[in-house]
Amino acid sequence: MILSFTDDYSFGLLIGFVCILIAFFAMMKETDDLHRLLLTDVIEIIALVIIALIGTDLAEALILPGLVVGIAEILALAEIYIEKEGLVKTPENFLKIEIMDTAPGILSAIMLIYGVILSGFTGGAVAGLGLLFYFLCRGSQKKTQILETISGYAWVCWVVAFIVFMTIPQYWFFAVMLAGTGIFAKVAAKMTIVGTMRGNRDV
Amino acid sequence: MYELENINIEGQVVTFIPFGDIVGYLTPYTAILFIFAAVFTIIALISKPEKQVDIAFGGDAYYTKNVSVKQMRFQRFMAAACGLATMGGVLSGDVFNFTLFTAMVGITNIGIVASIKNRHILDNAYEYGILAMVGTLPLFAGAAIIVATTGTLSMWILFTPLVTVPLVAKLLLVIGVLAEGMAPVYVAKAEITRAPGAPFILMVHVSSLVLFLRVIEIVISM
Amino acid sequence: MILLYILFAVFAGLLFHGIHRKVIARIQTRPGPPIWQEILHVLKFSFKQTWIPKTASKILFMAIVAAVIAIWSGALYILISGGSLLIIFGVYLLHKITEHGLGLSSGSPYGKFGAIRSVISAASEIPLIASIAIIYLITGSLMISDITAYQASNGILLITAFPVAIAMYIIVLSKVPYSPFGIIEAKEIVSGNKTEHFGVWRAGLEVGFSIKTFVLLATFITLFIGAMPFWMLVLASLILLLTMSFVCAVTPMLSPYDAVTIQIAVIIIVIIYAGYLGVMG
Amino acid sequence: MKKTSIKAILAISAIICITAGLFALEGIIPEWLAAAVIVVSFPAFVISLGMYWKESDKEGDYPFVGY
Repeated sequence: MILSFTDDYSFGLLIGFVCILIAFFAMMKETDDLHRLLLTDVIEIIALVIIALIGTDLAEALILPGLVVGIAEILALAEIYIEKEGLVKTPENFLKIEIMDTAPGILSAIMLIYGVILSGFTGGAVAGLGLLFYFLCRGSQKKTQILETISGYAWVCWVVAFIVFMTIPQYWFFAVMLAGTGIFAKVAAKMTIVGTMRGNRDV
Repeated sequence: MYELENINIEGQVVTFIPFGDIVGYLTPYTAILFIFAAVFTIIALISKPEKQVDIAFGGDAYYTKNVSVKQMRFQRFMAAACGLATMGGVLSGDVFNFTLFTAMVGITNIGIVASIKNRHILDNAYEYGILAMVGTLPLFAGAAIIVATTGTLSMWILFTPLVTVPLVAKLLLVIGVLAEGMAPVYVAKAEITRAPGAPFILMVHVSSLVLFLRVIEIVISM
Repeated sequence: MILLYILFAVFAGLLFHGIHRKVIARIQTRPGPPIWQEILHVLKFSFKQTWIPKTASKILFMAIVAAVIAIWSGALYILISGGSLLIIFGVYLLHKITEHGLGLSSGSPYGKFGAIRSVISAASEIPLIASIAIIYLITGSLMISDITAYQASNGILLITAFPVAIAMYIIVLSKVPYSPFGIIEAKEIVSGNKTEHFGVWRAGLEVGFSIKTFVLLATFITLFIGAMPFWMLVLASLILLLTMSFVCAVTPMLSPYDAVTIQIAVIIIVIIYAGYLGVMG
Repeated sequence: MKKTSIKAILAISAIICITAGLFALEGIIPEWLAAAVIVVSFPAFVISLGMYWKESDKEGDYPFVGY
């Protein structure tokens, strides 16, 4: 199957396997722990590439969970790396640009409104970016727990919407709206959390 | 009513849980695995960790290691998550769901061992983590090749003689599960055995072997 | 009916252990204990004062004993009712987990070493499951009833699938007491993972292990020679055990490294055989 | 555990084992169900039997903490 280059899929798969070989060879040669962590990310990406080769809507649905798993693992590993190397010092001077003092309010307001209009995943990403920018510039002394709570409830909305889809499909419109809102709040909240990570003690 | 086409391998379906078009099922074989995983999850939930007896070198003294409550809570949570992921993997009737549950088992396994703040254990937990991450490549690649060649991920269709699954995909799936489940590596890196908390550490082993047994069933049936 | 089978398997298994010890002793020109020694052992252990070590993880310490008995009783039922072979070898691997938990639960360093060694042997035995795949390739079924039916019409698998039989023989051999592969209870680590289980717990373990011995021997006979009346099955298991007693008597206990190496060598033979079968179609 | 509760476990598990076996013989319950029930209750029977014979009322030992 791999040896016939008659179709794009086999050819893509061949390229994928070549990438795998290169990545594994690098993995084998590398001895530094941090570099190996980065290389595993390369390997994750190749896994996603091979899923993407399917080239249908299904691939899109499969990449997302694959990506989530990959990110979760790399976060866990980074945490272990920090712990085992005893890296606790935080950077002192964190990103100082002038625009960050003048523009955040208006920019993030525009993005937030546009995001709400778009709604769904993309809207969430846009609104989240706005909020991220705001918090990145202004900082926040408040606890991020409220954001996490919102994110949790958004997740619940999303799951409930799915259960509605599966059990009572005639209410699909309600479910679509619920899922759209849920994913919007979820993505926005998640991105905002990134914005609050300034290496402060309250994070 | 869902029925497996080939009942020569593990017997007739005992029960199935239709969830949309993804239908989880239990045969006598997977039911035993499921119950086993469930029992050990419950044991991990209700039992306290043991106090490891250790020898102080250079003297005759022995001492016992105590596990702090905070650390025990974390380990217990991870062990429970690991048990749930294992049960999910056993129950799953869809190859991609199975791989996702396997990947989740990998993450929780790292969590169980990494909660102990000991340089040696963390070093080894890190090595496992790298291996588990590398393991997601064959795992997902196996599932992806299956869906690309057969057009489906549902085991109900894959197990029928109508579709042939390429050998490469089967091999990748098995390699992926072996790399995610840590039991084989668990011994090669004996340092990890310094980690106290027997009921939770045992979940590492339970999840690896149970998922391995499940993937054997999947691969033989396909 | 199943209850009677279990009770029979307990006593037959304990008697098998006793005969095993006796034969080993005679080959090594020692008088050896009486053959019912293991039954007496179990009774002795169950009459001893029992508690749980203070360092142990209590629930795990108790539950693991019950788990050993439960999984092998289940395997016995599967064997008798002609269920799936996959289940029996699933139980075989689940037994590894109980061995592991047995050693870890007490907190004793000796038990822990035994537990680690049990996982070492798992690393090499896992691929032996490949031999089950070969049986499936040959007979087209994994149901024990179908496999015996196949043998009735196509000749016994002991001859037609000899390499698989060797692999299974080593699987069973590594689980009998005093086996050269029994690295988990080598004397340099006291009693390995059983060290801290005394009194009732030890008696329970011995009951579980006796069912295990009976089930594994009977599975081998059923799998490679075929169906037979129950008394003949017991007799054939005994003869199989005697061959193993001979092996155990003349071989020293291997070091963990050597044990794993030999098991891996057997796996390679099986895999080559699988390749050969694949090529020949 | 108290002696009485062990006695209770012993009696209950023995009764469950025997009734399941008899019911399966009579065909009241399917054989696999009887097997499942026996698999669960038989270990309880074995262990409680041993504990009934000789269980200490004392606490466990304490770890040896050096000379």
